[in-house]
Amino acid sequence: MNERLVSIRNLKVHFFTYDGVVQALEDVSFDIDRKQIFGLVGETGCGKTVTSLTILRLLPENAKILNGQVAFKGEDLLSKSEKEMRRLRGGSISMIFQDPASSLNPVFTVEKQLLRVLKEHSSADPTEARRRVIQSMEEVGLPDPRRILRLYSHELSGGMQQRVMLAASLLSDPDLLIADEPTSAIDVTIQAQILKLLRQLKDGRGLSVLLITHNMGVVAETCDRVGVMYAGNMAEVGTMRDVLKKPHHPYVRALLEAIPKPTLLGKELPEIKGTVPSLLNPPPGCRYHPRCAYATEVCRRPDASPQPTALTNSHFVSCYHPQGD
Amino acid sequence: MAEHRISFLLLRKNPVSLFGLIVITAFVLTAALAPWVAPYPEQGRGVPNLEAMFAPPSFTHLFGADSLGRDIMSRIIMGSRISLMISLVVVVLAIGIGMPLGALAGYMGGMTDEVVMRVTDLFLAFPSLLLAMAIAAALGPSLTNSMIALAISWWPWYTRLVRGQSVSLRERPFVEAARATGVRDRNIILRHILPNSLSPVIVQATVDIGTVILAAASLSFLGLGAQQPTPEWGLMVSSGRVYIFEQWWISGFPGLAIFAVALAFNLVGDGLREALDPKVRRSRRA
Amino acid sequence: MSKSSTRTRYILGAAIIIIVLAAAGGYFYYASTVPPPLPPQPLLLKVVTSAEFTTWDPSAAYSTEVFYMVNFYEPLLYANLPGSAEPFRPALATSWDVSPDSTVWTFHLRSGVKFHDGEPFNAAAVKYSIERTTNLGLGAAYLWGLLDKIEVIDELTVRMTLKYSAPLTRIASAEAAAWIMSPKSAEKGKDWFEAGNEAGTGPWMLESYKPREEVVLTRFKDYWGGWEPGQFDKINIKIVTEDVVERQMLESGEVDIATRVPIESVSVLNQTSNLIVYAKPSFNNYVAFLNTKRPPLDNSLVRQAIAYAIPYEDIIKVAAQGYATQARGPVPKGLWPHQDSLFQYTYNIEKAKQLLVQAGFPNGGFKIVLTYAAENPSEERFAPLIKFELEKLGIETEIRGIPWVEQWALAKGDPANAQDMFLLLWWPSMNDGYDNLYGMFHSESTPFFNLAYWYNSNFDELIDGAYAITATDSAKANQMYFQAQSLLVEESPTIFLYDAMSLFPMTRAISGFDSNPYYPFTIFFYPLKMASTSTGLGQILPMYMIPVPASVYAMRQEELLRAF
Amino acid sequence: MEGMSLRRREYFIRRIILTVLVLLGLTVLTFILAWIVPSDPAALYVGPRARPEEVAKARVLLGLDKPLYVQYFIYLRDIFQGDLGVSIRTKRPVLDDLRLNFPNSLELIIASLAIALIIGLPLGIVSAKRKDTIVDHISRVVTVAGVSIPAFWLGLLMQLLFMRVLGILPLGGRIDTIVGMMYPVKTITGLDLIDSLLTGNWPAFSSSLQHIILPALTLSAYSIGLIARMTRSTMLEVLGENYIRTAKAWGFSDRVITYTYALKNAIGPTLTVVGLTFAYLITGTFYVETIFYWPGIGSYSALALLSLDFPVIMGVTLVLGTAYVLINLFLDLLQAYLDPRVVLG
Repeated sequence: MNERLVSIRNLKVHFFTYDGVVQALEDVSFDIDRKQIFGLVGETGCGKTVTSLTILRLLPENAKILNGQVAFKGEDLLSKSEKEMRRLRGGSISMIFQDPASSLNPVFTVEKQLLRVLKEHSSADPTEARRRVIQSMEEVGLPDPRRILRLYSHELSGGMQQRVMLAASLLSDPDLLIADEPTSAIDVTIQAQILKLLRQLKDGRGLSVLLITHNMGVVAETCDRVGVMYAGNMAEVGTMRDVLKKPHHPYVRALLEAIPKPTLLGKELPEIKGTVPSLLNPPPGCRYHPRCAYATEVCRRPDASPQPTALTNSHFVSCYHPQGD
Repeated sequence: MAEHRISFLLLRKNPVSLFGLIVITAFVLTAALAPWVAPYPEQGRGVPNLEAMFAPPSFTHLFGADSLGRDIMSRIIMGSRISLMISLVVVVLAIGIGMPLGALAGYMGGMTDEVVMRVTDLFLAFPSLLLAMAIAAALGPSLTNSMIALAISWWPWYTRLVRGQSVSLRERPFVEAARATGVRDRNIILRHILPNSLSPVIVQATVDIGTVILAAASLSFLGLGAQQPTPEWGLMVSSGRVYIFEQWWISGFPGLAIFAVALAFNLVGDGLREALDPKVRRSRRA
Repeated sequence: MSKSSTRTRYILGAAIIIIVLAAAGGYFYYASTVPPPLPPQPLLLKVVTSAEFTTWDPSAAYSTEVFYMVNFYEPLLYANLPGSAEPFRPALATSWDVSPDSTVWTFHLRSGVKFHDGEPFNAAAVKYSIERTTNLGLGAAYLWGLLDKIEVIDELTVRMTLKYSAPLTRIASAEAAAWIMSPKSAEKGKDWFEAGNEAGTGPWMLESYKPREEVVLTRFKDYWGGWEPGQFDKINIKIVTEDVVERQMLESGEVDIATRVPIESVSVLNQTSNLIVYAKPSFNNYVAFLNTKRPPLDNSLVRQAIAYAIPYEDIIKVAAQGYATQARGPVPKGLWPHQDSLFQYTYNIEKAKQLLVQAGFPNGGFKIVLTYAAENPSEERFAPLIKFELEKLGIETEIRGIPWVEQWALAKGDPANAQDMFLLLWWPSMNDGYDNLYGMFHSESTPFFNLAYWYNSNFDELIDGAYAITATDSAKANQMYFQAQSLLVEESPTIFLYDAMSLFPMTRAISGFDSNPYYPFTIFFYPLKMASTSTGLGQILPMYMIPVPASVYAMRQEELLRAF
Repeated sequence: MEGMSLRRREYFIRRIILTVLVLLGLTVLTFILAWIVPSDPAALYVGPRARPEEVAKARVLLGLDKPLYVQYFIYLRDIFQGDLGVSIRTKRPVLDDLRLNFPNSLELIIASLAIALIIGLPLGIVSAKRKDTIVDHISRVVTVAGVSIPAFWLGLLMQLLFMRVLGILPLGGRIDTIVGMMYPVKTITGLDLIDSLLTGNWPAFSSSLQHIILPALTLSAYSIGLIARMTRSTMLEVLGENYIRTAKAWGFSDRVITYTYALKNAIGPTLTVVGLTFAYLITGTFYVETIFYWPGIGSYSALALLSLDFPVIMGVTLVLGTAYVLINLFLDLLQAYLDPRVVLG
């Protein structure tokens, strides 16, 4: 049953800073189904992390959600109370981060931190809680959990720290796991193990994962569906095969061409001219138009940023001149 | 220098530091124009006026008169010149000694760094005001000696500050580049290291001027600083202490002046520190 | 978070609450209930002073500790108030007779007197005490320089032979170096005394001593003078360094007697219903030595000009709030040989300017250094007055307030680089003005107290001669003293500022108080009585205090003199 | 806890050696100070009315004729034997005076530090949590005011207000004269408040309490400012860390995040601030004890400064300096012990 778990519609988020208003997200929409790994891809600063934090409503004080809704299991998270949101966080939605070393509290042992999660979300007595913690640690492949429990985070390797984070997030059997660049801070050999682990959890537990990354290789290897973002816009959404094999959005196509492939050996690497626009005063209409070879007058109109148009029932692109066959 | 324009902007936005800025300007102006601003400059300097002995605050003497009938407001105004002079001399001396030492230690590293920093640690491992008191007492109580004492116990703060700066600056590419192109160490320190460690020094100096005024007043209160009849604020509070119950204004107003000026410098220093701290600039409230 | 840390947090919280409750409970318990009435309490006198012990040895005591010593120890005889019929009254000696040439003095001692350590008082004790003082040669021992030998005639008679004729009664009744101590205790040596012990015959014994905090005296039961009802049983003396604090303790009722209050508060204290400040004449006087060894002050015309430029009235008003009279020569009024008809400089800035013109300094144009003792609040108050008056003559004055030890050390150095003007508070250590004239103006090999460095042989012969014949031919002595002091005023090596009064603030409830200028910086507690027993010990004094009206007005001199 | 890991013990030893070096440096500093004193120590030692030959005798006795470095070693040997010289004013060994006055100052400093912590810590935490709100601005002005107010002036105002105008608190001193006489406090720890509490001597306890409130409040003003400011900046830093974001992502309640998760991280830097406040508490006693005539080391030293009683000035500088250095050493070691991360210096 592939029914919808998360559906995000026309999300608009702005940040108010001394330097001016950063228009971080503009009209972002996409869905995540159960038992599915959805990859959210884009260059740094395109709004991937802001989107994830908006789902969990963990945005800093100077951010404001101006528009859009975030439906999770049919309920709109944006209208929930802080108390309800707190029960969700670490409950049915949990999150792991990029740099595991600094994401664990340095002055508490692993045991104290994991038991704390359970204490917040369940009324299990100490022995029951300890059992579930050890079980969860074993599930994420941590060797000799009892020894690790007594250690502090600085006494663990990067990979082990990330596994502890994973163990913590699985404690209360979440439906959705948000993973914000989980492997970028870890060396490559461990990276593959973590990604394999995510896939096992998806199949084993029916867990949905929102995987945020800037690495197309990780997407190809792990994700079922993909959404490519550019400067706060959702350029293209579709199955992994749709987007990677048959990209229609000019930016996505240029992005995929720029990835060094064996076939390009010896040739000059193609690149996208121009730079990522500053979000303090982004270009009107489609934000890619200044760098887009196919940009026309309509792309520049301020009030009409391109809406997602369906290429197939699962492949959408937000562009007035989609390319490809 | 866009950075300083922004910090000034931030300073203006933060109302509390703005208040500090206004008080400081008033203080500096009063000090500069003291003889012309003071209603009775002669009494400010110390000439007694026995008719007005212990006169309470009134229109002729806004802050009242002291035990020799001298107008306290004029004494405070003339005293502002002394307080400003003390704090500027001490801070400039402290920077003059501390900054080059710090830059040298930070940049050179190795033995010089070890020696300079151990001596600095020795001074800093020790309440600086206690050291100042001991030196002032040893040299003999006078205004100049208290300034020397304060400068001797203040320079280590700048050495440590600038050393930290220059250690981090040393690795920066533009310094590496300068060294690579054969620029002599001395010039690197003068033209690169020192100017770049200026902004934290400015913040520290702003706060320090307030603290030095407080410290100098404390020394005078204990009789180690200015001598009669100099209108030094600490001395005025101390000599008014005997009359605190009947004639509270003799100690009251000079103490208020010390408090206001020290508060102003601390507020502006705080505002500057916050303004120059990059993390703060981005996360203002919605 | 494991269970243990939350448990510790609860325990910590509970502990804090308990302590706060205990403190609050204690406060309310104390404030609400007056403790059960105790058995009839001893009559306690509460005193506050800044006097501390620099030494406990009666032979060496010469500084602030005399405040306590006069109550522990007794001399052979006491000097009466100036101008009273009999100059002296018996103490440990009942009577004394002197040979015609006043070189041999015989004292008949009082019988039945005991020391605090139980030993009997006798001639041997007198001989032992005086010889111990002269041998140690500390403090005021130099007074006994004229003693040739001392013999015990019998149990209660002692004879002293002098090297030359002199009024020995004045020395035997001096404030210091004339006390008689118990030989048995004194044998234990100086360290025994310095550990905080006394062995006198006086009306008060030491009960307890906390350095820098508190001295408690209690009655010496078998004191030869006996005790009357109403006299005190115990005296608690608090030591405090600040005069403003002494005043507040007096006002808040924490003490009955204070010794030093800020001069400006005297008028306010006099207005409070339960307090009074007695102003008694004293032999303390303020002088300003001029450095006669350093130009331009080596020129007597310049010195006279300065003498005319001194604002005597203003100084008295600022430094003594009127509780003083302008000095007439170095010997204060009431002390022999004070000269009523001696010339007295007055403030006359025009005459000062003329004198400077004559002296060759038409508009001054030179700088002088003035030093005063930082501990002396009066000098600190009037020093600026001198500075700004001399400024009118074009003389620039640098004021330096330094501790007495330093001020004196500087002055005793080489006059060439010593100070120009030296402010000094002087008081005689002997009941004879000769001590002032000799101490301050007699020629000296190395500077000691003649800090004008003014050496005049004619002046020396006049005063030494007069002193020798004081006992035999006082009229001639007085005439010689007049000549000597006129010479002083003419040459004006020193400016005579004012004779200060001693101030004794206390509650009106105390009766029997009197102060004798021959015994400065002391209070004899024996004659005191508490008129009404309202502030007896039994009742705890409420901690609040009646707020005194803040109005202050300048006191005219006549009104002040009426105050005591 | 399994034995200290080697690296941490190494850190402790290095830290202790450094402290010993600093203390030696301190003795050199005080020795130099004693040396540049203008007046001649021998003359001072013998007293004002001494004759020149007595001064010469004292000069030899004090070893002032020997070369400088020998004098320094004599000075060092004396210190180890507890001989800090004799006070010119009180004629008693400096160490005895200090030992006599020390408990009173200690009690005042502990009371002030307690007040500073009780007021400073929450102020810092609250203003960090509610950054840039009205609460933050007010508390910032209060803390900066605390740091800028001259302690001696504040003391006078306190006396004027509470003693003269309201008349509800005593002027100063340790305890009320009569209560002190009738209900003497049996010394156990030397701290009157605690001794009277332990012996259930209520009148003495409440009188001591009444007498300590004003001086402790005056002395704590600076520390309140310092602790509040430092706690605020430390908390701000900690609240910005990633593990706090993780805690939020795992749904921890605000109270847990602030008071357990974040606070334990802030303990370390706060301890160093407490060490720093001791510097101001120690020098602060000089004025506060003088104004409230509190018989502690502060008033004793202030008097010594006024009367240029050099043996005392040098002795006090040495003793208070050493106390300050040792307190900071203790706090550093405590911090290293508490913080598992600390492996290196």
